[in-house]
Amino acid sequence: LYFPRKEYLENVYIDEPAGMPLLRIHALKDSHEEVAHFHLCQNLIISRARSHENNWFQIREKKGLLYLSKSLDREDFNMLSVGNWMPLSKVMLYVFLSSHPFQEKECDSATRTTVFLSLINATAPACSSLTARQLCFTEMDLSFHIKENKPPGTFHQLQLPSVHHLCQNLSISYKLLAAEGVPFRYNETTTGVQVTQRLDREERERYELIAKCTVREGFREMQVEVPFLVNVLDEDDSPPFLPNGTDTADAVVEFNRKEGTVLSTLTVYDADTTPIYPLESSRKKYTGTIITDDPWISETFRVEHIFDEIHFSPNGSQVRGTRHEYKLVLNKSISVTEHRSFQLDVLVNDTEFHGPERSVMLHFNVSILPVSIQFSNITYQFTVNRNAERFAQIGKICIENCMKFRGVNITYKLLSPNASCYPVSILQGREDKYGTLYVNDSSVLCRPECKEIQYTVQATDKQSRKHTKTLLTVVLEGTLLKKEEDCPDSCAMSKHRAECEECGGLGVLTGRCQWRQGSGKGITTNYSTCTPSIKTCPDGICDVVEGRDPAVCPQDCTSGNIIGGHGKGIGNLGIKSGHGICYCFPRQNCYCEKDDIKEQLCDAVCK
Amino acid sequence: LSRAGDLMALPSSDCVVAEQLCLSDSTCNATYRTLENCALAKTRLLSLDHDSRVRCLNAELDLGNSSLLHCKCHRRMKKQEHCLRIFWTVHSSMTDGYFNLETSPYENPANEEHWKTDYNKLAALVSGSQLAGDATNSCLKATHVCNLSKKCFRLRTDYASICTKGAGSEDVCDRRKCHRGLRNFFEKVPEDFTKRILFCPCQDEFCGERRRKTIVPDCSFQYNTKPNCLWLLDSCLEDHICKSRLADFQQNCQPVDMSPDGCSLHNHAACLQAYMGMIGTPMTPNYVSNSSVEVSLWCTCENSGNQKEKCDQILGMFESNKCLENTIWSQMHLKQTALERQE
Amino acid sequence: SRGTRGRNCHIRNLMVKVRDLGLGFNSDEIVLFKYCSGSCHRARSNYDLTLGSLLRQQLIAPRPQERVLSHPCCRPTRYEAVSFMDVENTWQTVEKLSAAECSCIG
Amino acid sequence: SRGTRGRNCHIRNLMVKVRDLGLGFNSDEIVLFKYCSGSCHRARSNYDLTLGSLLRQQLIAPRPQERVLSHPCCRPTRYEAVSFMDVENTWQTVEKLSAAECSCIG
Repeated sequence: LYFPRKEYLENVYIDEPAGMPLLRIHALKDSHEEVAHFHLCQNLIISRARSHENNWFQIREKKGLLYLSKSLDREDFNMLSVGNWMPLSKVMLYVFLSSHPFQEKECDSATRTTVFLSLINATAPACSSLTARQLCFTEMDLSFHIKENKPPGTFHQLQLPSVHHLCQNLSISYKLLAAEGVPFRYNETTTGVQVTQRLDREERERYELIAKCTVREGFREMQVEVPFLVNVLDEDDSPPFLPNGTDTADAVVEFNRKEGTVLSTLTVYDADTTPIYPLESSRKKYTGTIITDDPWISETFRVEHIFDEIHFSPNGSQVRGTRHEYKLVLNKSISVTEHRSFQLDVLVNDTEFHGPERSVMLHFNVSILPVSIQFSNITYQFTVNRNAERFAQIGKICIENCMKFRGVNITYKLLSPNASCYPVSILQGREDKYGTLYVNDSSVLCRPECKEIQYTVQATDKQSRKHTKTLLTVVLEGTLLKKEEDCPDSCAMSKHRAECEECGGLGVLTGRCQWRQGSGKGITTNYSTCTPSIKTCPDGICDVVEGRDPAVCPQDCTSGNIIGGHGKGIGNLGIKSGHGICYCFPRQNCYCEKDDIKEQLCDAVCK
Repeated sequence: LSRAGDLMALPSSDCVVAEQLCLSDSTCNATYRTLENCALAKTRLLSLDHDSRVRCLNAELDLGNSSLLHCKCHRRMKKQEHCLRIFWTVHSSMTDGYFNLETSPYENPANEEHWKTDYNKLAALVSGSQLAGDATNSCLKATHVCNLSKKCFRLRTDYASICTKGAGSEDVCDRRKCHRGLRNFFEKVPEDFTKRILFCPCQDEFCGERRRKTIVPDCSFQYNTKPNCLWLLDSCLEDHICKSRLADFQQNCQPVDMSPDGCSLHNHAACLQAYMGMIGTPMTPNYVSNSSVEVSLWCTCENSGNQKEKCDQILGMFESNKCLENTIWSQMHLKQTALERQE
Repeated sequence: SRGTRGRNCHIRNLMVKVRDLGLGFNSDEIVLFKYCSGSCHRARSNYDLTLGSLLRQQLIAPRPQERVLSHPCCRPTRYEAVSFMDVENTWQTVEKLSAAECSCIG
Repeated sequence: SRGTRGRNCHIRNLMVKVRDLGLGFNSDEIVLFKYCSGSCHRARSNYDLTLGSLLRQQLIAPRPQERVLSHPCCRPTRYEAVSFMDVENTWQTVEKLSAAECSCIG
């Protein structure tokens, strides 16, 4: 048994006679043989201020008719509305439902609906003074919910019991306006509205009818119409099905071998709705399990399930359903040497559906290709200017297809050459797929005997220990420039083009810093600044070489204060945008300000 | 019928005072302790067995009409959260699980003292100065006036700097601190300033965007995906302040079809205050775009299953609430009639 | 005589357009900028008296860009951030922009 | 080009006759007087940039004796006393006469 509404509203005036009918409440059946018993359990709840024993209202156990058992006088009204400064006092009653006569302790567990009674501090108005709307309907919106697949039954009475009781001289008649073939019928004599057949939500989940009321008093006739809505409650009565019959998909693993990679996705539909809230309960409703007894497969793969609402329109009306997506995901990174193919089955089960075919089997054709760890056949050669300073970035090295790899950890190493010249080293950032060659010892660059240096580069896959080698030649060129006096050790400290291009600094390639002339007004990413190499700094990335020393490229790496109009970079690192010229004092502040600042050399305060 | 007799039925005072009075009386003290356990059990979603349910109900009856039952809280009182906890302790068990809370724990706005503010003086200062620039943008003008009031300026900067920290880079802002900053702003700054900043009438989308961005929605309002409104409601009801603001909003912005202004209480000031009270809670509302005055919550009723009606009700409190809509329109002095607004 | 020394170190307010702050932000908002101004004559120590005397006797003659101060300076001892919306209606916050308190320090 | 900014705030020494200290002591001794000098350009904050900009735009035009500083000041952060015997062979000690440490403050 269940109520077709969560709450009812009704007005109660003072001095209405005991026995006065107030409200007719209906119950609908879950199964034919059930018989409804209505009961009022707890006290009267007075608009949350406090509760009070219920001396005034009772309900007919079989008919569900709420009536006044004792007239409400002015004193009762005042007592019930103490501490509630609202103009009218609202009291609440719980009506409980059971399929057998009631025992008191059942009040907690039984199904219930709430009745809001507005106590009005005046006697009932004369029928002639009421509008058609007040005579025909209360403030309550006529909206009901009916479970699908349940037996038919009456769920509402249009006629207001109190009006019918008091205004016998008026003729009040109702009609239910609805499209053809709608499963509802209005009974003229009882003014009851009945659902005439079992509903199927998957066919239609919402009915919008109109309740029309005609009031006749002598020659006068008044009409009023209000919407009459029925929502159909869903029950898990539909099995999962495949949208276009596809239950198989390929899942290829080649370069992307990283844990968490989504290899392939298959979709399952369900005509039923799936509530997302509370989350946990909806997750458990639909399961997706890998069917295998190979431990390697269950360790290496997992299935992730998400769902969202879609709409079906079986016969023109829109009905909510659910699209379930099952993703085959790598549960751990796969070694480069792994190489096999097999079919992986996933059993999707609608746990709450009790009919046949409650589950569907999905098939993923998995093929794991091996990948080779090798340098493409070229040997590497880089030229380095003898005036380059420490942390100058020379170039990048990586194996074939390196940029495509995910979840494969290749480390690069320079094997020390036999000669004594050893200016270059290699570094690799945590997320980098390549090695970065940089000048590590600039003093070697000045020694004339060091001209051309041969290195061996080794790349090793951490997981499989497989490795490969190639040759690297570093050629030193260029004539040595004179070292300028009192130059700062960081290019970023220079504020003007002149002082910038006169000096060197950590990370310079040719012995001199480079001036990047900005453009644009206000705060812009293209701010002016002095840099060891415009190509790598500032580029919004604090790369592994720049990260080694704050003086190399503070524009990309500073996490300190930036004074003046600016915008910080990703992770609050570096200067993404700046106003005018940005310059930095490594390990201290950075500044972004307009160039037209002729420092007051000695303003009035000196003296 | 109140068993403990009329326990010091004082005029409605604030709940903190009422609690102290009750605790100093042995009977009331015992009753209050029972209610505290009932409230605690409820927050832990423990289902009460029949006897404890009866014990809780009787405890409420035993309170009779002691000042605890009619006590209220003030929006700008010092121990607001403590006061609200007491209120919900006393009113917890009656309508559990029912989200139409109706009775607001907050003092009726009419009896709240209204600040003497220097708004007009500062507004004149702004209008008089040629610094103010574009006078047609009323949101900008309201901001100028705020920026000239020490308190408004400082508390606005406080919430804005908290809510924008982490913006632009991928780390996410601290929503809880941002919400506290916003609540601080709307509670401590006189309404003369906050009402005009939040409900400024706009002629164009540029002004509308400033209005929409006032509460730094990226941090205080939006998530990357829209949660279900039922989840939003639950996270509100678990938090005393949000639950109280929601009760206040439901009471003061209660829509009624048959009343001319669409409101049951016809108190636009109280409705505005209640709406602003929602800002900085898990159910923070905001303008939906820069070209309309419609407001909404950041949630959806998709995937609500059989609870779609209840979910629509939650969203409907903000999206299709005639009382709230009329209140906002009237604050913006846009005297168009409702008809004009339909076009 | 009185007043030639000028008022003691104190905080002053100025209504300023954000554009005029000179930080490159493009915003129509105006903000209250507070700065410190005034003399710190009363806070001088023996060091200051001596330094003042040596400067007057030109026993110390600082080069143009060399700053030598013979008195504490009137500076902010607490700062305030300022937040505003720029012309793209993006919130911006500038840390330590305005003085919150002034006094003679150093 | 380089170095026009002048050296950062640092401590400087000067051998000085006690008489030239200007404090009225009559002594033949000479003492080491240390003082602070140099630029605090690197320690400026948003407040200083803004104040500098407003001063340049003359939106703030301080009266002659009104001191407005748009950068921190290079001042002692620790002092030293100096003792000596005057011409009557009486020991004299002057507190906080010489700088012991300098930095940009305020």
